[in-house]
Formats: sequence, C-alpha cells, structure tokens
Amino acid sequence: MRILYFSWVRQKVGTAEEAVALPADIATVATLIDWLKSRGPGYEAAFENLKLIRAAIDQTHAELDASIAGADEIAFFPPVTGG
Amino acid sequence: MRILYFSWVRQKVGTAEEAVALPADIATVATLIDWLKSRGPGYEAAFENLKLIRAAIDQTHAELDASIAGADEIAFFPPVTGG
Amino acid sequence: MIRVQTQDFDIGAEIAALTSGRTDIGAVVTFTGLVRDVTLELEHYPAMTERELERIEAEAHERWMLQASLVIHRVGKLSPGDNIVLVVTASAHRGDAFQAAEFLMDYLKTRAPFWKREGEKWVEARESDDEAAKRWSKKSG
Amino acid sequence: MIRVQTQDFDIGAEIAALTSGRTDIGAVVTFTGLVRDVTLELEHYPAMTERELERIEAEAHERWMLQASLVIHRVGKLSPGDNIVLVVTASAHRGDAFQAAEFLMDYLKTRAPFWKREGEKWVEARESDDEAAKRWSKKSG
Repeated sequence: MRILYFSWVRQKVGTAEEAVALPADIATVATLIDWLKSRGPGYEAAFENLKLIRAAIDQTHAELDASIAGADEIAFFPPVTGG
Repeated sequence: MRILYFSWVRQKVGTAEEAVALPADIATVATLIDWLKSRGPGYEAAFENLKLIRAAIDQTHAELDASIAGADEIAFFPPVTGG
Repeated sequence: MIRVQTQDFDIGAEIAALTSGRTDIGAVVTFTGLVRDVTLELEHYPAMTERELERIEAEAHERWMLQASLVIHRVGKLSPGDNIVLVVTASAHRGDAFQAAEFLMDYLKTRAPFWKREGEKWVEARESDDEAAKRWSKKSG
Repeated sequence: MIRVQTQDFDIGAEIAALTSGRTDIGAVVTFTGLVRDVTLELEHYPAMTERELERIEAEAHERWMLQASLVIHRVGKLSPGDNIVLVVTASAHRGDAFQAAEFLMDYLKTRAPFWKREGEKWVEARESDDEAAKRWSKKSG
C-alpha cells in the first residue's frame, strides 16, 4: 500500500510518499494512523492531534473509521486551504 | 411642472414629455394621475391599471400617495425591466 | 463606478482596471447579463438612471465591505448573445463580494429605470425579481 | 471544465470561450480569488485534485441549471495581487449562476486538496469556510 503525506504532515513525517506492508489487523484509517505513530517520533508528531488530520482513500475523502481494505493509496494531510 | 412618460406609458399617452400647469388641488401623484386621465383617451388607456404604473418625483421613486409639492419633474413608467 | 453606454464592455479590462496595483483585494465577483434568443431595444430615463444606480451602489458599500465596485448597463439595440449589464464587486473576502453583487443585480432589476422591448412588445417585469429584491429588506426595529 | 496550472488565466478570454456563439446563456458569474499582501506557495495532491474538482463541478450541475462552468486553480509560487482561482458559471438565469458559483467556491475551499504556505508557515484552515460549506448540506428525509 502506498501512503502519501502533504503539507506539514509531509514535513513532520519527513517523506512525501512511501510503500508499506501492513499487518493484517490494520483495517481502518484510524488503526493505520496508530500503526504509523509507532514507527518513529516524526510520525508521532504528525499525528499528534487527529482533529487536524484529514485522510483520503484512493483520492477520495475518507473518515477516520473508514475501511482501508483493498485500497491502493492512502493520503494524510491537514484541512485544505486552497481557493 | 414637467411630466415624462416611458415605455408603453409613453406610447399610450402619445408623448415623451410635456409641461403642465396644474390646478392648485392636485397634491399627490394619485390625484395628478386622475387629472391626467381626464385629458383624453390616450391618458385613460395609459393609466387604466395603476398596479402597472410606477412614478418618480425629481428622479426618485415615489409612491402614489406621495406629495408632489415643489416637484419639477414627475415621471410615469411601467415596472422596470433592465439588467 | 457607474456607466450607461451603447457600446460593449470588456470584462477582463474592467476587472484589471479595478484591481491592478492593489493588494487589498482577495475576491472579485462579476455578473454579466446577456441577451438570449431575442433582439432587444433598451430604453431608459437618463436623468434618473445614473442617480438610481449611484444610490444602489452606495447602499451596497454601506452594507458590505467593498474595496471597489462597477456597474455598466448598455442601452439601445442589442442582439442575441450581446452583453447587457456588468456588475463587478471587489472585496477582501468572498462573502462580501458575492452578496454585494447579488444585491446590486436584484436592486438594479427592480429599481433602475430601464425598459426592454422585443420587437413591438415591451418585456413584462417578473415577480421573481421583486421576490429576489425583497430578501435584502432590512428588518425593522 | 477543470484546470490546475502554474500560469495565470485571462478572465475575459475564459468567459468568451464559454459563451461565444451561444444564445442560451443569460447570466455569467465569475469569482476570482487573488493573493493579498503575502507571498504564497501552493502545494496540491495532483492525483486527487482533478478528481475532487470534477466531483464538485458535477454536483453543482446536479443542483442548478448550468449551461457551462469552469474552475481554474493555480499552484506554485504566487505574489501579492496574483490570481489564485477562477470559477465561472453560465446559466439561463442569474439565481442559478450566483448560487452555483458560491457553492463551487465553498466546496473548493473545504474539499479540494490544496495547501497554502506563507514563507515557512502553513496557512491554517478557517472555520468560517466550514460554516460556509455547511449551508449547502442537503436536508435529510
């Protein structure tokens, strides 16, 4: 599975994109975040306040409790600020 | 006093503008209309349905019961259709 | 700014004239009204038109935070696809620019002394325009 | 129509491209967002941006009678006074054009994956944008 990070989430994690092999029990966006946080202090900092984290599954906005089964690409980013 | 007519009010009255000397008892837009209607069938036709008549006193929208005392220019026209 | 004219207008140039060299404008809204499938002739009440448009524009500036605004209305003969009217509002924020532009159009439609004729037939005023204008009425008290 | 680009856009030319040769358009609304007093860098999520803007545009066409629409969003480095975003809506009537343009901007502001940076500081999302977007929520039942 490909994980993408944008804006300050990308800066805190320290990478824009990575491929991960997930344990079988990672079923939702929220459990994926928990698993990512265990990977180091950068991830820990990026996902410290979940109110500021938005997610997309295969380029579509997703809630934290959404299932990631079958997904190719999960993205994490702060609330958008375009326009 | 100068009286102006626009759109189909002008066409029915048969003139765009005229100067009138009003009797002293013509005090409001409504009594002016009554007086104008007595001047001929064109005026009668133009002012037949007062729901379709709008008035302006000195280039400012006015209700039918508005006083015309001191006015220089009264205009009559249908509801506007610009834009 | 208010203009009544027979000639066409250039929307891009009008926006540029309002915004160029300024860095306090974050939002520009334009409304352009166009002639649809008919040929129109537009008559107006020159002495009143400009005064009324200025009153409407002044009221928009009282109600919303606007950095600049422009109303251009054409008169005379117009063909299908021709521009009739342009409203431009410029503000720091988009809410003011959108609301002021809608207000200007609603008031222009119901208060500015223009009359459209299609051939020999005068266009009738629409009740929906009166309804649209009413939503801006200030609540009393 | 959707475009994401680094170069500037020409509002007059974009309107002309949408409306020329047509006589079924009576109302064109444009919204232009401009950079105010800062220097910005805009990042986005390319694979998602286009899809999300297309979803938002499709929803506008479902909700209102639109003859045409256009959304252009710039990315990269932008200076004070530069254009950021353009929304154009064309309809037979002004109500649809105005509402659709406001809707497109409100949804773009809260759903399209763009992020602005001023120098080293990421711009924070505004609650007022969430509030603005909420007014378009369909009532359930």
